[in-house]
Amino acid sequence: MTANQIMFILFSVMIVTFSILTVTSRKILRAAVYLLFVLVSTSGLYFMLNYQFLAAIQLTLYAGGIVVLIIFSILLTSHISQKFESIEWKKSFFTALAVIGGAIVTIVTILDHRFAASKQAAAEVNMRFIGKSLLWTGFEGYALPFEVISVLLIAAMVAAIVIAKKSGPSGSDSQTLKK
Amino acid sequence: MINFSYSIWLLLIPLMMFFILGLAGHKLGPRLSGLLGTSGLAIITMLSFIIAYSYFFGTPKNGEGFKAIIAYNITWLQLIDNLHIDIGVLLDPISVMMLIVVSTVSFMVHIYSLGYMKGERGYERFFAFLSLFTFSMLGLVVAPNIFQMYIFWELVGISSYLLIGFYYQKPSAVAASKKAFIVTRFADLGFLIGILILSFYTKTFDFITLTDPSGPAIAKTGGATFMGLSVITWSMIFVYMGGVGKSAMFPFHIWLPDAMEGPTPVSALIHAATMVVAGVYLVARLFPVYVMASPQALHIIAYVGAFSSLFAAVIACTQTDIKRVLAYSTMSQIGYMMLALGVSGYGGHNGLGFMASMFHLFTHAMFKALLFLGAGAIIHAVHSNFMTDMGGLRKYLPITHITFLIACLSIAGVPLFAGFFSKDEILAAAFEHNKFLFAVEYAVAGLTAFYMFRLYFSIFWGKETQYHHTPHEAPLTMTIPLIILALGAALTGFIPFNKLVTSDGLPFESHLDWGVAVPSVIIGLLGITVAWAMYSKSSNLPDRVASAFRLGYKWAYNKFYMDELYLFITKKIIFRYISEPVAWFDRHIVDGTMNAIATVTQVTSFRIRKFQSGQIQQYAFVYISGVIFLVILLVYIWR
Amino acid sequence: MNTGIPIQYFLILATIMFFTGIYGFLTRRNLITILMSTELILNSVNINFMAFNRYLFPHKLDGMFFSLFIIAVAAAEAAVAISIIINIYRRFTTINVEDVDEMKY
Amino acid sequence: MDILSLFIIIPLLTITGIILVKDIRNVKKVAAIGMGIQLILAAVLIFLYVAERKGGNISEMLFIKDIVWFKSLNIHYAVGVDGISVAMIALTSIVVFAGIFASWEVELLTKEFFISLILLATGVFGFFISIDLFTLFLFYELAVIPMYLLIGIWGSGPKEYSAMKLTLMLMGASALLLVGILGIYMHSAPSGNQLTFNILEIKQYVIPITAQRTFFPFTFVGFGVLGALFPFHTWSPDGHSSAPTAVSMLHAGVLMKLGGYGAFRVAIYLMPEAAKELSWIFLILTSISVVYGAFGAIAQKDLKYINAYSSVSHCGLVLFAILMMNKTAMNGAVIQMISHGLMTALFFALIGMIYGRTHTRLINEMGGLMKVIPFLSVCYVIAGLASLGLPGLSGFVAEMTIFVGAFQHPDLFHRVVTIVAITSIVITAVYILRVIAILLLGPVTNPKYENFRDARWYEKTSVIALILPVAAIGMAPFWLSSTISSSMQPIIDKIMAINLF
Amino acid sequence: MNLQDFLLMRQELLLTLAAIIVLAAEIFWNPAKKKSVIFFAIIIFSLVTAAGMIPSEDGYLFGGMYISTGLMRLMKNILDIGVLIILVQSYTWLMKPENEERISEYFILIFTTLVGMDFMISSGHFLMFYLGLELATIPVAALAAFERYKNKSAEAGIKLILISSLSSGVLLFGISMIYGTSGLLYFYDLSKVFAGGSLQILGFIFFFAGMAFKISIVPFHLWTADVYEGAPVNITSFLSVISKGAALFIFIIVLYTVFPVIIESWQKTILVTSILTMTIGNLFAIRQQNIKRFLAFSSISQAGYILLGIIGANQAGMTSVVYYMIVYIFSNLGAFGVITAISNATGKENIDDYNGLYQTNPKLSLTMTLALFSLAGIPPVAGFFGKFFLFAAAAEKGFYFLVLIAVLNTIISLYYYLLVVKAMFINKNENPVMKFKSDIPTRFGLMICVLGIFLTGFASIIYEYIKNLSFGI
Repeated sequence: MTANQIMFILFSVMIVTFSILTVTSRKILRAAVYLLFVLVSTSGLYFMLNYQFLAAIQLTLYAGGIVVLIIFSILLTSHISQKFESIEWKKSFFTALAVIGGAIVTIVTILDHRFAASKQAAAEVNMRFIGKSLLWTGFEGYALPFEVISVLLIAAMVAAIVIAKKSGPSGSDSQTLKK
Repeated sequence: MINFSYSIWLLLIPLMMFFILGLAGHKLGPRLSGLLGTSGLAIITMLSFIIAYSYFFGTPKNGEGFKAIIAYNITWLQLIDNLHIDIGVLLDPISVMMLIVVSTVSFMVHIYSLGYMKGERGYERFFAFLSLFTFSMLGLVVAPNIFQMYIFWELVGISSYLLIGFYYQKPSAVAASKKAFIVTRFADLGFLIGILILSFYTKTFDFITLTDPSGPAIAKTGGATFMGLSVITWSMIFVYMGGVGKSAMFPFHIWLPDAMEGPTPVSALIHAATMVVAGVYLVARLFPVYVMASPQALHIIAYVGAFSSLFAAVIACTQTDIKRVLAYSTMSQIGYMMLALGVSGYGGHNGLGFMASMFHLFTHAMFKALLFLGAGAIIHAVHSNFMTDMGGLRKYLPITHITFLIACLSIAGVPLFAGFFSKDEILAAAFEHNKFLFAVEYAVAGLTAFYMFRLYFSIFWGKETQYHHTPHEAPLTMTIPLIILALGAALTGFIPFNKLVTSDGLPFESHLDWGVAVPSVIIGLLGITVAWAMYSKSSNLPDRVASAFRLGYKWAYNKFYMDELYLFITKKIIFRYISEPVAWFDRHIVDGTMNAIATVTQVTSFRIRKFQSGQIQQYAFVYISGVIFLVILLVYIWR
Repeated sequence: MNTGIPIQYFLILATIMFFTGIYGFLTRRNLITILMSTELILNSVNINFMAFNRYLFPHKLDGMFFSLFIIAVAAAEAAVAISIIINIYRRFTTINVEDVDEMKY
Repeated sequence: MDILSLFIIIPLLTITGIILVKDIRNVKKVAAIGMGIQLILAAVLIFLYVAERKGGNISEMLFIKDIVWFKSLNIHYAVGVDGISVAMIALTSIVVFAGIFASWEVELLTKEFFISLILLATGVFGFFISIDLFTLFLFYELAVIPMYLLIGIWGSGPKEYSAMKLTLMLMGASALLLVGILGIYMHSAPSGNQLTFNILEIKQYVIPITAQRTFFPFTFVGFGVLGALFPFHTWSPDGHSSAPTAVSMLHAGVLMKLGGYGAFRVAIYLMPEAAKELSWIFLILTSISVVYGAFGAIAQKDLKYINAYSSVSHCGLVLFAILMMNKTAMNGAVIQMISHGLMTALFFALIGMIYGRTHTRLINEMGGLMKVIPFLSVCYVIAGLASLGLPGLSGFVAEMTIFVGAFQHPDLFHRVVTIVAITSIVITAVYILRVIAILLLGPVTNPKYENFRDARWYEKTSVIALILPVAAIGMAPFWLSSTISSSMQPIIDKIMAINLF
Repeated sequence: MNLQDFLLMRQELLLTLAAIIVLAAEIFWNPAKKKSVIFFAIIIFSLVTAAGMIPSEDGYLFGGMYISTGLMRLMKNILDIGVLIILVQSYTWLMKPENEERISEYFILIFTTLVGMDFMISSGHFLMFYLGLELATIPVAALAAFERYKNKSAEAGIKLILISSLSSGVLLFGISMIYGTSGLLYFYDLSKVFAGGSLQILGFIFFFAGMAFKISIVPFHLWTADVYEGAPVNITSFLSVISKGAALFIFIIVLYTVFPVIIESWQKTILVTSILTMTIGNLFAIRQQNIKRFLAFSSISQAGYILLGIIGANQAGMTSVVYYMIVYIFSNLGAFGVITAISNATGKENIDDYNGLYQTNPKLSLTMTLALFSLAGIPPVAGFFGKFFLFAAAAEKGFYFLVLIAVLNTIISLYYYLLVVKAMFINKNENPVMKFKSDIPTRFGLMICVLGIFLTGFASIIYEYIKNLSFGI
């Protein structure tokens, strides 16, 4: 067993375990922490695959940004100590059945496929190349998506503000408490 | 050759009269309408006589007998290249004879009605309908093809319907008219099917082609068969079914007695003299086909005729409504004519039955119209139809009495009166062909004499009845037709029918067969004597006789329960067991299915509403299941 | 590939993660945990892209860029979702998903 | 402007006129004038048609106007008429004209009523002049849909149920028809050639037999439902009984004819092989229709129900005759359409007028009307007599043509079903006379009836407009028959060309 | 970037610019005159719409990531017109005091959403497609939750965003498989190397599910009714018309250009799902009481019909789909316009409330009737033509069975459309919607819809124009 294989097993066990814990844990904050573990382990996989840039992004944006956002919102909306009621066995059973069925079908299909390994040399993944690609407007350049995502982020920001901002004087905060 | 094309006016004049009187009658007023109608008929009668004269005496014969002449013909409706409905005028001995009968009787009835119907509501309407009837009947008579005959056949049916139901506010009249139309319509169904079968095999409607011995109808006899009879025979049986209906033969006779609900002149015209003999005329018209291509059908005709005549005569003996007695008598006499046709052969002396039938048709028209008109005069005088309300009327109604007596003598076959000659020819023809039927007819002859004189004695003799107001003789407009018809009833027996109206158009020699005539006269006289004994004075003899044959009398009095049988079939079977179930089936099964489709949709819609539970996770579950399902379906099952 | 790990392993891992995320989505009661489940789903997709890119098409960076953008979109999506969730909390005073079913049938 | 398009334009102009009229009372006058012009136009069309034929023009359709509409699908606005269409157009104009006068007393939402009614008429006119399957179908649906509002708003009884049922069943039929038409279109030319919706072009090509087998039932049933084919006729009794007078008239008089017309113009004409193969099924169904409708009518108590079932019977005869696929029977079918259209419209008009006076349609509650309203009663009798096939009125001509034609069919089965169908003439007589006896004759049952007024002028106009052609056809059928017959020739040629017999 | 390139991308660029201008206006405008932003934004948007109509050449940018063809520009123009109508119809609603605080946000979100759709339509690469899709979805969720003070609105927002994130996860999983089996993400290149193995089909189905969510194809539709009911009426019409239309359009483009190899698979998929979609949509629509919910299910079944145009994979199919979208936009916006007007005037949204509407508001009733008839496919209005062409396209490839199912479904749909018509014309009501006069923008919007409903059908030029731009496999 090579070091790579050991690493892979380690990460994958972590990912699977914490994923399952994320979706089953009965304490919400713990779930968030498990999610963090999953995301961190995933970034480990990226490192393993030699995509350091993305791994870094994963760590900062995903693990750092989104999880923190989630934890904030948990704090806003939930009691930390609150434990969820356990799920109806029927619901979890049927869901598990469907999900496991789906997973099996998908995995079987994947295993059925013969992937042809690339014979071409791997491109070097460095910041220079990434930066160039992101600003390149020609074939295989990502300038346009880059611009579009900025619009998307602005829109999301506006959207979040529209929903979340307190109403002004003429708004209907008076109605807020009325359910 | 004489040009007969003017004969189309025979049809046009009454049609015009119908429209004028029907559309503008209420503007013209009763008096003018009546006169207009009657004068129209006068012209027609004149035309008929002219035509008859020139046909029988104006055409050169050259030993070939009378030929059928197509006097007028236009295509009315083209159906197939070789099948088309024409409207035209065919003149041959029987149609010309019928023209005389129809126009004369109709004319008489018109004149009679001027007086009889005076003051009735709907006087104009009455004359309009009479014109319609005359038009239809003449059209039927002169029809050169079987389809025209069918058309006018239907038209006389509707005229009959309208005239029977003339007193439309009287429920019994309404019911009777309806019954008459539907029963004959049912028979006409057979007629139509017969026509269709006939035309399918012969590709023609034309009478001349049909009756041509070398034509398709007769020469093709050996063709297709069905149940042992040739298709032509079947078609002729079906055609005869129409005749049975219109001529009130058993078992379609039930409408005729009820039809007496109509005004009496109508009974005289339609239900005695003209329309009801249409069946006889139809058979006579197609006689060569019957004789040569379908003898079996002819047998049926003979037996149906004989049975009907006996059956009706028996019933007639028990009825008390004078018009009903006359109606059954009519049925009986038509049975005679049918029988005569049924036992007749073709050509020369073999065709004696044919000639006798036509002869009897002619004389019967005279005396039966006379009887009905006489009865009308009586009813007019006493305001009752029942002979129990009458008696001793000879003092009050002398002219009616005499004319009525002449008619009775004539129908009873007393020598020298018209009925004697014609009936004797029939008996002679029957004697030659079928002894059994001959015996039946002898019995009928006796019964006829009995019930006619039962009628006569009960009305004019018998007990002295008290009337609300003294009966008085009818006005001139009514008595003149009586007198004219009485002349006819007395004298027409001397017309040499064997020279004029024969099965093949050629004259033949025939003599009175005394061997047949004498016994029949004796039987007739016997009947008269019995009637005289029972009814000339008021006595309890009739009741005693009736109770002696209680069961038979009861059955005969109730017309052998034929009406009840029909009622059962129509009300119970058709209405209760067919129509109502059909209506129910339609509402609940057929329509129910359609509604059920709608209901099932609604119910399904309600049942599946749980899918839309409002739960996001349930939505997502369906979503994921959908994906997995599609993957399994498309990747693994259905490739 | 050089590491001695067949690509299928990555794919299986990603698939398991994907369906685990779906399981979470379908069963968790709290809206925020549902949101967390969607992050798992997206993450699994990223693993797919990265593995494919590295193993099969290493001469280009399509997969990597795709993942990059997925992460950005996920952030935006999470932001909006969380703002709506907070609004839900204001309106319903709960973020239990089963209580958010005013509209149905 | 070609004369045929005027048949669509004039109703549309009339509708515009109605919308623009300020005074509600003038609405009906505008409608009457518009439809009067339409009637005159129909007369002009007949005249032009006859003149053209006299002039030796032997093309199948006359006055063809063909405008490309949707080029890529080869959809055209194509109109043209042969003798049959001309006859149907004349029928429609008469019935619509009479219908306007029959609804003279509509009070509720007068404007909307006449707009819907004329819209309906527009659809019918368009249908009859179309020779393009697409426009044909368009006008067909256009004719059906105003019915919903007409019955739903101005009807009586369970009007909402009836209106919905009628609309859904008829649109269901048009759904089948749509499949049929698309099927025809997709097989309308040899592969590689431009597909076409034009009937005249499709008929020159023999649609492959397998396609015919699939699409003939769709097309025939699609049209058949409108022609009250058993067992899809149940919209008819409910629909008719709930509909206002003029709508019943138009519907039974004209709209049901769309079914028969379409059945032979599209189903039989374009797919004769399949028609021949499958005709036995539909012959059985139609002969059931004929007899069953008649029996059904006997047991009814509501005047409109009686007439609706009678229509089922008579329209069944139309489809029956069409399926015989010979010239005479199909001739008869067309005459029957016209005849039934006129007399059933007459019936419904009279029923509406009687209902307007007695406020009931149950025959058992009425009696002796002949004495109090003689004009209407006599007209009712005439309608009845026409219906039971009295010679001298149109019904007889139609029925006899059908029966004689059908009975000439060389196949025994066809002759047997013909005999089954013929029995209907007796049953018809039974229910017609039953109604006349109960309703019109006998003593006056209700003293209130003595105060009734006989027909008003507009009622008379309506009724006479219908009776005249009934009598005219009945007495002089030759010109109509020969016009139809010569127009039937191309259809017969097509049937003969494939060697059916 | 030269003028040529600008012309190619003008719709997206100008829209983005418009969004930024409105954003600037929000910041710099005098707070007292906030309401005039409405007119300002609408005018800007109409200018953008007009600019979209300028003819230009076909072409591509960014190495094929952005494609612009005549059909795409046409589709964008159609969407622009639709949005313009919606904006006009929103006028009354925006003028309400509780909304006037957020007028400019409303426009920004609408504009950015539209930018997303435009990019999605013009995408030549799965990444662009994905970004466009998300851009077209995320702001809409916020719009659905726009009425913060309403429970239903919030619920609509959360349902939309959660299901959409799930579905984008599924979609991405599918795209990853497509990428993994082909190594390409450009549409044009992909179509040449696509082979059609099991995994590719699996990838396609995951992708399909992600799209189906947007189009609300059964069984991926369940969010639709709830979101439609909860969202503000304008957003409902936006979702049902614009959002769905854009997704359908790109769906057909992707199917035709990327997946021609596995045509049999996707035809089967569409066969199954379209039958389900039509039938389930109709069955649910029958028993709805809320008119928005009712139109939600009706729009689901409409999507089912549109799938018939796609399944044939022929030029006629694409033409008929685009054509039907035009028809559908006018019809549905007509219906929603009436609903908006009544909702704004009275707050009533139940079908029962429409009883006797004709007595009080005949013009609104007539508009509604026309719109519903058009949706039901009744001549002479445009819906008839649209449906006919859709069915003809399916029939051309022999899908007669599907056509039969579809036409039978139109009968069910006719039934429930007639229920509304019946409510308006026939049913009696003690307490009908009072007589009111709608304001000019509303009337203007409805007028455009009515004109569109009539003219789109008769004017064959529209159909022929689309036909020239369309293509099949």
